[in-house]
Amino acid sequence: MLEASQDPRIKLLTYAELEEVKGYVGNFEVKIRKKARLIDETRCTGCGLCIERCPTFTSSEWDLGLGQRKAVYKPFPQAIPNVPVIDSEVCGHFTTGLCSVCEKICPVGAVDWNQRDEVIEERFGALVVATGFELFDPSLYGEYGAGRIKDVITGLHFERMVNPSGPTGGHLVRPSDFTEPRRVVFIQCVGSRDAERGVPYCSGICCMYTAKQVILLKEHIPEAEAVVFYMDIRAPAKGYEEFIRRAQEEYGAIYIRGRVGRIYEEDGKLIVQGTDTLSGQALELEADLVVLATGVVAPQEGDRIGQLLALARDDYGFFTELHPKLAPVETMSSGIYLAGCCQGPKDIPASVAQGSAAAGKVMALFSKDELESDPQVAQVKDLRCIGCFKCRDVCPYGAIEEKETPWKKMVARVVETVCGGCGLCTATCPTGAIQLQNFTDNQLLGEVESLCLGWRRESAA
Amino acid sequence: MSGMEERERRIVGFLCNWCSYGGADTAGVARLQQPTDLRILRVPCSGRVNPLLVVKAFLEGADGVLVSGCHPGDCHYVEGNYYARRRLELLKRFLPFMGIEPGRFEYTWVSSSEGQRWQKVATEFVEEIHRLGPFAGWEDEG
Amino acid sequence: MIDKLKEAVREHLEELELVIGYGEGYDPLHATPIFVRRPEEVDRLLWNPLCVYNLATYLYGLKGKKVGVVVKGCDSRSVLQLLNEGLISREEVFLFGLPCSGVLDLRKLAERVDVGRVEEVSWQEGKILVRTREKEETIPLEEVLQDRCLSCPYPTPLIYDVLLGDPLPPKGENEALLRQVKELEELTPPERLRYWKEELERCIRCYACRNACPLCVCQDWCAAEARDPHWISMRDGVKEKWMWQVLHALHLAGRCTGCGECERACPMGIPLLRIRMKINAELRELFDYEAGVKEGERPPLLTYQVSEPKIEEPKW
Amino acid sequence: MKFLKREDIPGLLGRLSERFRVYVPVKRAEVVLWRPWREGVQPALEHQGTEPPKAVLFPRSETLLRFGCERKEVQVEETIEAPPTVIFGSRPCDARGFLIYDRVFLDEGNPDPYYRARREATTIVTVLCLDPERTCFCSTVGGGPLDEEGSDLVLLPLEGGYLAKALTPKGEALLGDGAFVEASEGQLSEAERLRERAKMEPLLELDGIPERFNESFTSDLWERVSQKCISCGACTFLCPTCYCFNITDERTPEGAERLRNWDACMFYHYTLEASGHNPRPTKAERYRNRIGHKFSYYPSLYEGLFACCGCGRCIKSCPVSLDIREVLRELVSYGK
Repeated sequence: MLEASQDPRIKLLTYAELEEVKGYVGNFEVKIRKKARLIDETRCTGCGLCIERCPTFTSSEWDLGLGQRKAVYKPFPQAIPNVPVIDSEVCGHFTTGLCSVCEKICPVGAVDWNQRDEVIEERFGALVVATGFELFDPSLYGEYGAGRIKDVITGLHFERMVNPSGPTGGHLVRPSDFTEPRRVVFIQCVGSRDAERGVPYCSGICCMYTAKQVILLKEHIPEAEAVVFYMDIRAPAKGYEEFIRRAQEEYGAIYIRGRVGRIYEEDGKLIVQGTDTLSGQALELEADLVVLATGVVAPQEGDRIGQLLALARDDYGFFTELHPKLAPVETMSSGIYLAGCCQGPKDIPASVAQGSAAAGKVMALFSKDELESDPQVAQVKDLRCIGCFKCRDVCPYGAIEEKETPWKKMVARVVETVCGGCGLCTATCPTGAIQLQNFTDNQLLGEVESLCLGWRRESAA
Repeated sequence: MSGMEERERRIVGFLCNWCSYGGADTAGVARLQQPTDLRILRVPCSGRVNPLLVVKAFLEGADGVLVSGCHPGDCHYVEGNYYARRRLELLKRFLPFMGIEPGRFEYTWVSSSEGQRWQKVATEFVEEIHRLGPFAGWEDEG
Repeated sequence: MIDKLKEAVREHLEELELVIGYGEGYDPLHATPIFVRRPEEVDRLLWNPLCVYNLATYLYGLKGKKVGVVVKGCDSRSVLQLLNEGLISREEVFLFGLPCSGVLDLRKLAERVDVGRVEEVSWQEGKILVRTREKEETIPLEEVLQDRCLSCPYPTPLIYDVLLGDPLPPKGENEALLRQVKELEELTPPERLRYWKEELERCIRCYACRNACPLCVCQDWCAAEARDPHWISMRDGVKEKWMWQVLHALHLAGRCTGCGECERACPMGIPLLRIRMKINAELRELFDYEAGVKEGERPPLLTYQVSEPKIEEPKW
Repeated sequence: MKFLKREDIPGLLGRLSERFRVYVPVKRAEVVLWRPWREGVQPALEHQGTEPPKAVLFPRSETLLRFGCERKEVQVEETIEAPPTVIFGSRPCDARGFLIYDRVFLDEGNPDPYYRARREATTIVTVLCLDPERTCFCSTVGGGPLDEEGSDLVLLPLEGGYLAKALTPKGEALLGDGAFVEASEGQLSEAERLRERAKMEPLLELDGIPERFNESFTSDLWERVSQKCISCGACTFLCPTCYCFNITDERTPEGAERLRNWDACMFYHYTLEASGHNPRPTKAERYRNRIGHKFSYYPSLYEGLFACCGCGRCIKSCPVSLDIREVLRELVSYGK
């Protein structure tokens, strides 16, 4: 991130949102909403005095509620750019109107109470969508007690705690009493592979991150015991199987194939009830901490992004690639590419690979002065076109533009590089002015006619 | 196959390139037996099938017409078959009013992996057309 | 109402390039569209049950000009539909709305009097008086109004700039129009084909049905007359005529407001409105849709829903 | 003079059908059409046909030739078909329509073999008009309700039947049928009385109309009179004198055929050129052409004869009630 922010040819806009996208490959016109930070980026030196002095605390989103942050804050220490943001929902200046501590303390006068969102317009040749993922909400599994029982946490909570800059300073503790856990139960497939209550697919990353957390646990608290409930171990990539074996054999994690049916609190302990499906035995374990490996789900925001960019989404909300095998990075919209989990669950190496591929696709696109496109695109006969624009109403690609003819008539024009070649326009056009090349009306009529005339000739003979 | 010993019927099938054409291919590769009455015309998408193409086939002497595309939601072109579904449904309800018996025109969805399903669709549709007999509506027309 | 209309036209004529209304036709039984440009022409305007024409038909051809047009309830639906499809713009039309209690079906009248030799027509409350050389007939209007008027759901224009007269309530149930479709639905499909072949055989392919239609905006570029695409051959067979009517019907699906101009315009008296009625009924059932009644509504075949509650899954 | 009793007509038509294709006006729904006579069909002789009988001699679509390719040889098949035909029950205006056709299709320099063959094989039996409709204006354009020109046999309606008069040998030949009996003195004098009553004065004087047309050519008159026209082909297709056609090829199971079809100058496509240019792009130019052809171009080619028979079908059948008589009125007073 730091490296990217320092590249003169990269403009990094954080705390910003896509507002509107028009145009097509090579010519996207994009409106971006830069949200108001209430701090003037051009002045702020990132000294952090304001954060230090701010008297207002609130729960930290970054730490998933395990810790607190100030009303003026940076989401995490390495955040780029190194400029804090004022949370006007909690900031005393807005809630009571009395506090102006940060404004007074700021040595460069960067606090700007009147700053407003700014909409900027930029032109781009290509777009890469990398909007990431969200984690499954484990409270939907009421029997696990997530959100209700303090010591039932998710893998991400675990990550925050073992992080040296995290809310516990890198110490793994039970959130209920801040004591070190002795026995930690990990439950995999929370939300994943459950068509009824979660999602039917395998999130693909939970086996590996659970194994990693098992190892982290043993390294932080060597005497702790790790018990993992799993459905199947899915570790197909390079070195993955060996990693799991290490967690089991070197670090002594106990892997139990089976599901947990219920977790409840008793005498400051957690009681985990489950089944070992290999032995067929019911189990009841005492635990100090339970870590849920929640699955990957598509971000809520995807709906809006999908509409803005005319991207298709699958049943689960992930963006659909152009072709599952042959074009896994491209989308239906020419010039728009996908990277990472917005396209489907994947781990870091796969995300990096897809990101690199998307970048490569963009480079390849930009390396040519002219675009090659499939000849199966629609074309408009200006004379026949009556300018009703029903083609534009139905085009899934937004490939139809208005054009004025030399005889001053508004007619449809197909942006060939954007046209996907489906022919919906041809089936819609009342006059037959717009014709999908290679599947024109007359070509199809010719096929029908030849077939039928042949039949009639045969039966006449 | 019962009732299909008589001479072949004239049946036109408009199949989308990405799903149903592939499905018919899959059926062929798997050597699933299919009636030979149905002649396939490949189109990019069921959304490309102007309902008038179906009408034209009847006009030129077809006994039955079938349109098959990707399952709704699986359209290669995202939404083509959604439009097709509306248009073809209307056509299906309208043709009998103009004098084409119900059953002579059908539309359905077959994915490229559904070879067996294609076999079932093709077989049952052809059987239905055999049951209806040749379309004699234009015989006095030449 | 005619005085109010004249007054309103006089008032707005200056801001308009022309006003399309009804005037006297070639005989006492015919009105005709007139184009008013100058104040002294305003007095030629006429309003009575002979004003059968849907003047919205002219609007698309006059795009770019600011045009006033006299509309009945049914005609206003055509205007609304043209607006909904973006084919005309609201700023360019000025609508003189007339609540209407029905217009004549001259073919029904022809069964009662010799319409070719009518000398005088006059009106009484709910009745028409027709005098020919031989006789005089008084006929209750109900008996000679168009079927669609007998059950008119929108006697008052749905969209207008000025409304000239008090709004009228929708007409109640009347079987006449529904019967047109039902009659055919009771036949078997081969019988229906025979019916259409018999009716369409006399079609002369003059395309009056198309050109009188306010929504048939393709006009000179209609696919029916094109070689590319070549949908219909130039042969005189009844199947070409049948194909044309199917093409016409499908191009109007979701756009037709049922104004009946196609049928009225047909010089051969081919019952075309029942085709429109059938498609409109199916669209109402499938998509709960009626053309030209809701502002901003998109024709159902130009949109879709991911799940279509009314469309059954295919049987295989 | 002979008399034909109304009740003897079916018998006559039956006998004629053995030798001829017999076309009669038939009422179907509320329109009157020209259809081949069949046993049981009641000819609607009391009505002017909704359509004229022109399709009998000049079909809406006719195959000029069929062609195909066999073993690299192009095969061409001629298709002239002209069986002996009787048109039974046309009106004087309808018969006059064929006279207008004759000058074009039987033109010595360039006769049309298809039309000529049919014309020669056809006998026209006309019913004279005693009670013209409000749209009739035959007497204005050179004809009249009792006009006998162009017919082979004319029938004058009388009580109980028709007084028949042959005008040509073809008509004479029909009179040989037993259905025609000698007319009585009373019938002859009644006929004279009716003839007197049926005379029809011209609506307006059309003298000088070709010149007025030329003067008005670039005026706004044409845009004005054609405003309400919706550019359909009802007027031309139902006109007994309109003969424009188009020729196209269509595929057949065996190969292809060349068709001649009615065309209408009111259609945009009629004059559309391959380049996309159209010399008559709007209905004003097209309507001007329709009037110009009938009242200026045609008369200048053929003895001052108007290519209009005043049947009034274009008025009656016009979807927007456009009245050609109004246009003629405007035109004769143009510039005055």
